[in-house]
Amino acid sequence: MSTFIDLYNYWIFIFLMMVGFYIVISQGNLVKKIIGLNIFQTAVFLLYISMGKVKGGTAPIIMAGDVSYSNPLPHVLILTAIVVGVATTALAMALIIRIRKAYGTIEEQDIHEQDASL
Amino acid sequence: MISSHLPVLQVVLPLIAAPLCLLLRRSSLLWILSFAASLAAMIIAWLLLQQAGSSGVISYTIGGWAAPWGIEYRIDTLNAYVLLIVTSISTVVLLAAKKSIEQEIPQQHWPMFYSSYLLCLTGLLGITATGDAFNVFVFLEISSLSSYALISLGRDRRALTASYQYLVMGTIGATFILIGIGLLYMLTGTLNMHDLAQRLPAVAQSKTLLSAFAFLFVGISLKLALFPLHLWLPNAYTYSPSIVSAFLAGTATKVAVYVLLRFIFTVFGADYAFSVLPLTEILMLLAVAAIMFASISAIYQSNIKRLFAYSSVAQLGYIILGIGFLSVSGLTATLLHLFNHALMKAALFMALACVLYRQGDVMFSNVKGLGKTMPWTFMAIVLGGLSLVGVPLTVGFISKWYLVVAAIEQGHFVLVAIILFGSLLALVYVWRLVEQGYFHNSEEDHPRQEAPLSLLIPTWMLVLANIYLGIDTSLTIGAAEQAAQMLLGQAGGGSP
Amino acid sequence: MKHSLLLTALLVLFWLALSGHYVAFTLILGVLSIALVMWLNRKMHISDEKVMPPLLLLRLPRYWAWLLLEIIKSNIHVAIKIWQPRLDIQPQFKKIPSPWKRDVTRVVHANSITLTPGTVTVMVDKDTLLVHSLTDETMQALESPEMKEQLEKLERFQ
Amino acid sequence: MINIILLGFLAVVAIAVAMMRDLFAIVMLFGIYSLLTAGIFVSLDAVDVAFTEAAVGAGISTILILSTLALTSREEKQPTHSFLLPLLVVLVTGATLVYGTLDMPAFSDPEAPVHQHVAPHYLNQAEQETGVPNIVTAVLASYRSYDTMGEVTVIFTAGIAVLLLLSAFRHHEDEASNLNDLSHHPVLRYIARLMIPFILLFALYVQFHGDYGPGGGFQAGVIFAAGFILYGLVVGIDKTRQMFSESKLHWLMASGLLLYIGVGIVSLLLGGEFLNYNVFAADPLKGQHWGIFLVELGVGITVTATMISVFLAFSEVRRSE
Amino acid sequence: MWDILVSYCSDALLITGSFLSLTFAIGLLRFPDFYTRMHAAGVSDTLCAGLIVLGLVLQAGISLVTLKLLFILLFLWFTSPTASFALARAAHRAGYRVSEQEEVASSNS
Amino acid sequence: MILAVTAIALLVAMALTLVRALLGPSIFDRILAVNTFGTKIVLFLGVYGFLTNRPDFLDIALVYALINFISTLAVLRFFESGQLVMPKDKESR
Repeated sequence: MSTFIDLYNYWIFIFLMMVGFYIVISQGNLVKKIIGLNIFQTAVFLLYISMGKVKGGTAPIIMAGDVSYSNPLPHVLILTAIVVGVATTALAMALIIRIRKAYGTIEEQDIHEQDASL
Repeated sequence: MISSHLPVLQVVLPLIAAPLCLLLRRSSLLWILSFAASLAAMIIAWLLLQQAGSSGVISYTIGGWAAPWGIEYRIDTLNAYVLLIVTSISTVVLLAAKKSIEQEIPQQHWPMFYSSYLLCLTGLLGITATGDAFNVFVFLEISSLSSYALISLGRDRRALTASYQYLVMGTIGATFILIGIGLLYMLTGTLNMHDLAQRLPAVAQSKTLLSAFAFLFVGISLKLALFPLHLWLPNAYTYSPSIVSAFLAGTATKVAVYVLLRFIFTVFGADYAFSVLPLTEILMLLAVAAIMFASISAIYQSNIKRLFAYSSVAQLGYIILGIGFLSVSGLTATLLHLFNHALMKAALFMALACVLYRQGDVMFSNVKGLGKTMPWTFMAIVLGGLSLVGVPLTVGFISKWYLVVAAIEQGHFVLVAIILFGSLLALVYVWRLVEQGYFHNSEEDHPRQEAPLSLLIPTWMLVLANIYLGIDTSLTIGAAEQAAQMLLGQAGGGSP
Repeated sequence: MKHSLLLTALLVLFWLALSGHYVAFTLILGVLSIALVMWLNRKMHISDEKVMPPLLLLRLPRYWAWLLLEIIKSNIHVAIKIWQPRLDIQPQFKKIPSPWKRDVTRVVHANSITLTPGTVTVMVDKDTLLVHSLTDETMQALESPEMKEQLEKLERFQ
Repeated sequence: MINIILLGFLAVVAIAVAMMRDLFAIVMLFGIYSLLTAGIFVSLDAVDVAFTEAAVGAGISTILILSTLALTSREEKQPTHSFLLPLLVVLVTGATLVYGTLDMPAFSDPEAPVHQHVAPHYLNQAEQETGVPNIVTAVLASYRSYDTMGEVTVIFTAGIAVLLLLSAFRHHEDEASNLNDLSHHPVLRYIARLMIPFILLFALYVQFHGDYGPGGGFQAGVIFAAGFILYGLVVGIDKTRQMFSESKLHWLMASGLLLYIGVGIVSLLLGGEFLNYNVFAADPLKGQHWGIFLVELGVGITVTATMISVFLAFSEVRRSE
Repeated sequence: MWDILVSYCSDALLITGSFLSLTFAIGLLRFPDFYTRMHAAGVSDTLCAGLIVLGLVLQAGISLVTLKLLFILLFLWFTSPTASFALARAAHRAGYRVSEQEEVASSNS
Repeated sequence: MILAVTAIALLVAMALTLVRALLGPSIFDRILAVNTFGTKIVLFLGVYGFLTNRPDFLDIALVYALINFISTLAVLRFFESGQLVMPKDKESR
């Protein structure tokens, strides 16, 4: 039982990850895929951040007094990862606009049909 | 003084050139700057290989912070070898790039194109040079993002969807890698690969470690286009501009293979990787499937770029097969083929760039009678193809030879048969090309119209390298064997 | 000019409130930052608008106090409506006059209406506002002479 | 406890996103998702990360997706292909992770290995070694500054990629309709003009106070860009473009990255390792201070310029062929 | 004595603020169409936000935090009605009318 | 204590807002919910800062207070310029 509570946090992240991942691989709409990708990535970010949490700790900005701090390293890593996520999203959106211009649709299936009919 | 900073300069030099490219207005300077940066990187890689060969591991602490706290560059023979592959392919490709780019890419995009190209190079070099697991992820994303942009520049609209598909799969792969790295960090509290290697044996029993390994393996396999996760590769190589195809085919997947090797052998240790999971069987199964499936697919393609893209998937099968043997000759075969495949694919895609330059497309119909109209180009394609088949006196033969030796050593005679059968399949698709080129005449009577020399010479440089290194093997085999021994030496978990 | 000075003063106050580190280095950065913002402001033609609304608003504490009272009153009104077991609301659109010479008065008018619960400005036209109201009462409050009076004072204020 | 509730909300939103068809609604829900994530980050002590999420979520990502929808279409079609295979893949992935969790250290356990090895050094030494009380900034801009350089490069790369993709599709001057801004709304115009100076100043504060509190170059860059995005939305894209011509933006994008690399090169020339700030001054702490300051400035410049040019690129795409 | 008074005041403000925030959230659910919900939601945050922020201000005492809190409140009071107005206008322009049925309205929104 | 109560009240209010966002029915209801949610998060962050004795984290609340309304303006802009209507209409433009 105690494992359940100890790991509950992780399991929610895993659930989120799965939902995001499912959206990416099952949906045909290009924009929605990217949103799924974002959810997937955010879940991973949460996983990292939660492993840095220390019980009774506080944010790793040094204050006066005897305080315990949470682990700063995951925060640094995830800062970078968020930036990478934004960059990927921006690029993907630009690609989607171009695809829409070239094909007139942003549904994967329609695109496949158009390509196949060539 | 400079020599001690080589590891970081290796990556930083092309990186500086990238924003400078954006600022340059004169297009002739653009090419000169890019080429110079790439050439300098190649020279540095060469020097690093010498240094690593003589003094073992070169460690460079960035920012002056000692290893597990700061980021460390750790160059050994393996890194340096891969760095040399990447930089030399990039340099030769750039040498040819000018004409092809002038034709395929609108002028307003040149600064950004060269910038992206250099960023891609930077990313690939950064992945290879670093000794920090998270740093791998960051540079992986640099190279990925820039390659999405490069691929999308293809003139066919399918380049866009290819790029999108690659983006989605690549990001999934990168996120899997991120999960894997996160789990490793969770177990050990460190991100430095060397430090990880020393701390992981203590937690070898952990289920978390196993799932970290699974995520890293799948994530890297996505980037590596290991069968059946290769779906992004054929489209990406087919529709991107020809220079980009040549560059990516020669470098991107090779670096991914390197990352796989690094994680399996250095971080997890061969003992762990091969004892906990039936990795030998998994790798061999996937490799055989890749060889068979992709080679057969290649035979049925009508677009020649696509044909060679499928052949790349098959060749990656050979590369992976070598890892599965877990022996010096197997790994040597892997590393040799890493180099050799980069050489032949870059040569082939550059020859295709020549064809594209004159014909505007690379369908089978464009090749008809090419043996007469573009004899040198077509000769390059044929020689590259023969190297792909593994005909003696080409580099392809050397790596296949080592692979067969490794298979025989361990008594896997079925695999020997499969390797030979794979070569046979390769012979079939290369023969289809030869037949079109020499024994069919083009419908229209094209005058003899060879590709411009600036494209042809770099192509032939690669073709000749294919042959020269197939005859004088001391250079590549030496480095490959050294690296393979080093990897297996680490298999015991000890430090080199 | 007067407005630029006032805006600068506000920005200085904002910086001091945020910073909390009053050493030479951050103070210099603060001065540079404010200078940069003011420069960009000028480039964006933000403060050469004839009347700067923030400054006008800040010079009208009486209006603020009156508005605050109105907000509280209507908050209570709407809160009661929400808790009533049976919904007793009369949602309606209405155009109300807003005959102000200056845009800024109309902006204040419109935003004040929106700020008070129960009424929302939907459209701002030349001299009318289209308002949506939750109940008859809230609508009546808008048309009360009191609001007009307050706004007239605002209009005269320079 | 609080984060468990917030996580529950998050799960609900994620499911809703998966089930909805209206992309516009999905984007809005995604906005809530981002807000919740920021809340969770704060409750897990990751204030810097929450700050980033807040800046990105409120300032740029929603607007980018909205612009994309405006240029494409709103409704998603009903997918017709089978959902079994994806479901299987997802379940296998999830199962692998759940299996992995079984041996994980308990959540927020101070004895977990993550808190034992590298991190204590940062927490105990970083302030003495770098003079920065915000450990996240210290690690980000000094210990792992090379990663951060990679991060700026990623942003730069994405900026170039977006320009490569979209710049050929810019509308011409005469096509610019007066409808694409909100300048005829007095309310919006006044409020935007009132807010912009404060947004910009706040961004600069975030830029320069990353040492002491949450924030730093990246967040500052995004907020600064958000100020101009607001300007562009309300006053007009054309006016914003007049302020930031393409070449000026290119120049800014490149100069931020070059500044970052330049700091590394200078430290190399002064005899230290790449990005070793200690060599900048006789007193290593002073050197660190300058190094971190310059590097963060580089990040801020590149991020601002990239975000603005990405926004402009998206806004200027011709709608009709 | 003063301290106790202040802390009571702060508590009272916070409690009222919380109560209002709940009230308007319920209104958001209960009201029948978009415009009426609008009255319940975004706009009313102004008072509820004001009360809670003032409650916090009293807790913080006179310090920089106070100023920061007041700035937050100020900005909320400027941006929140603006956003509401923008939203109402967008809805109105898109043809969303109260008189029409919900389904019709949402389909042509 | 009172702070905790306030935080919980805000969480409940968030939950109710979330329900509205999920139910819709019109897109504007959802945007409205997002907006309200933003204000709630601002307040929550403020209260949480005091709850954990780190009121210096108000900066995050300040970010939202300053820039969260921009995306709502963006929505209006796209409606004004007729970009966010049904795809059919757009083709004919």
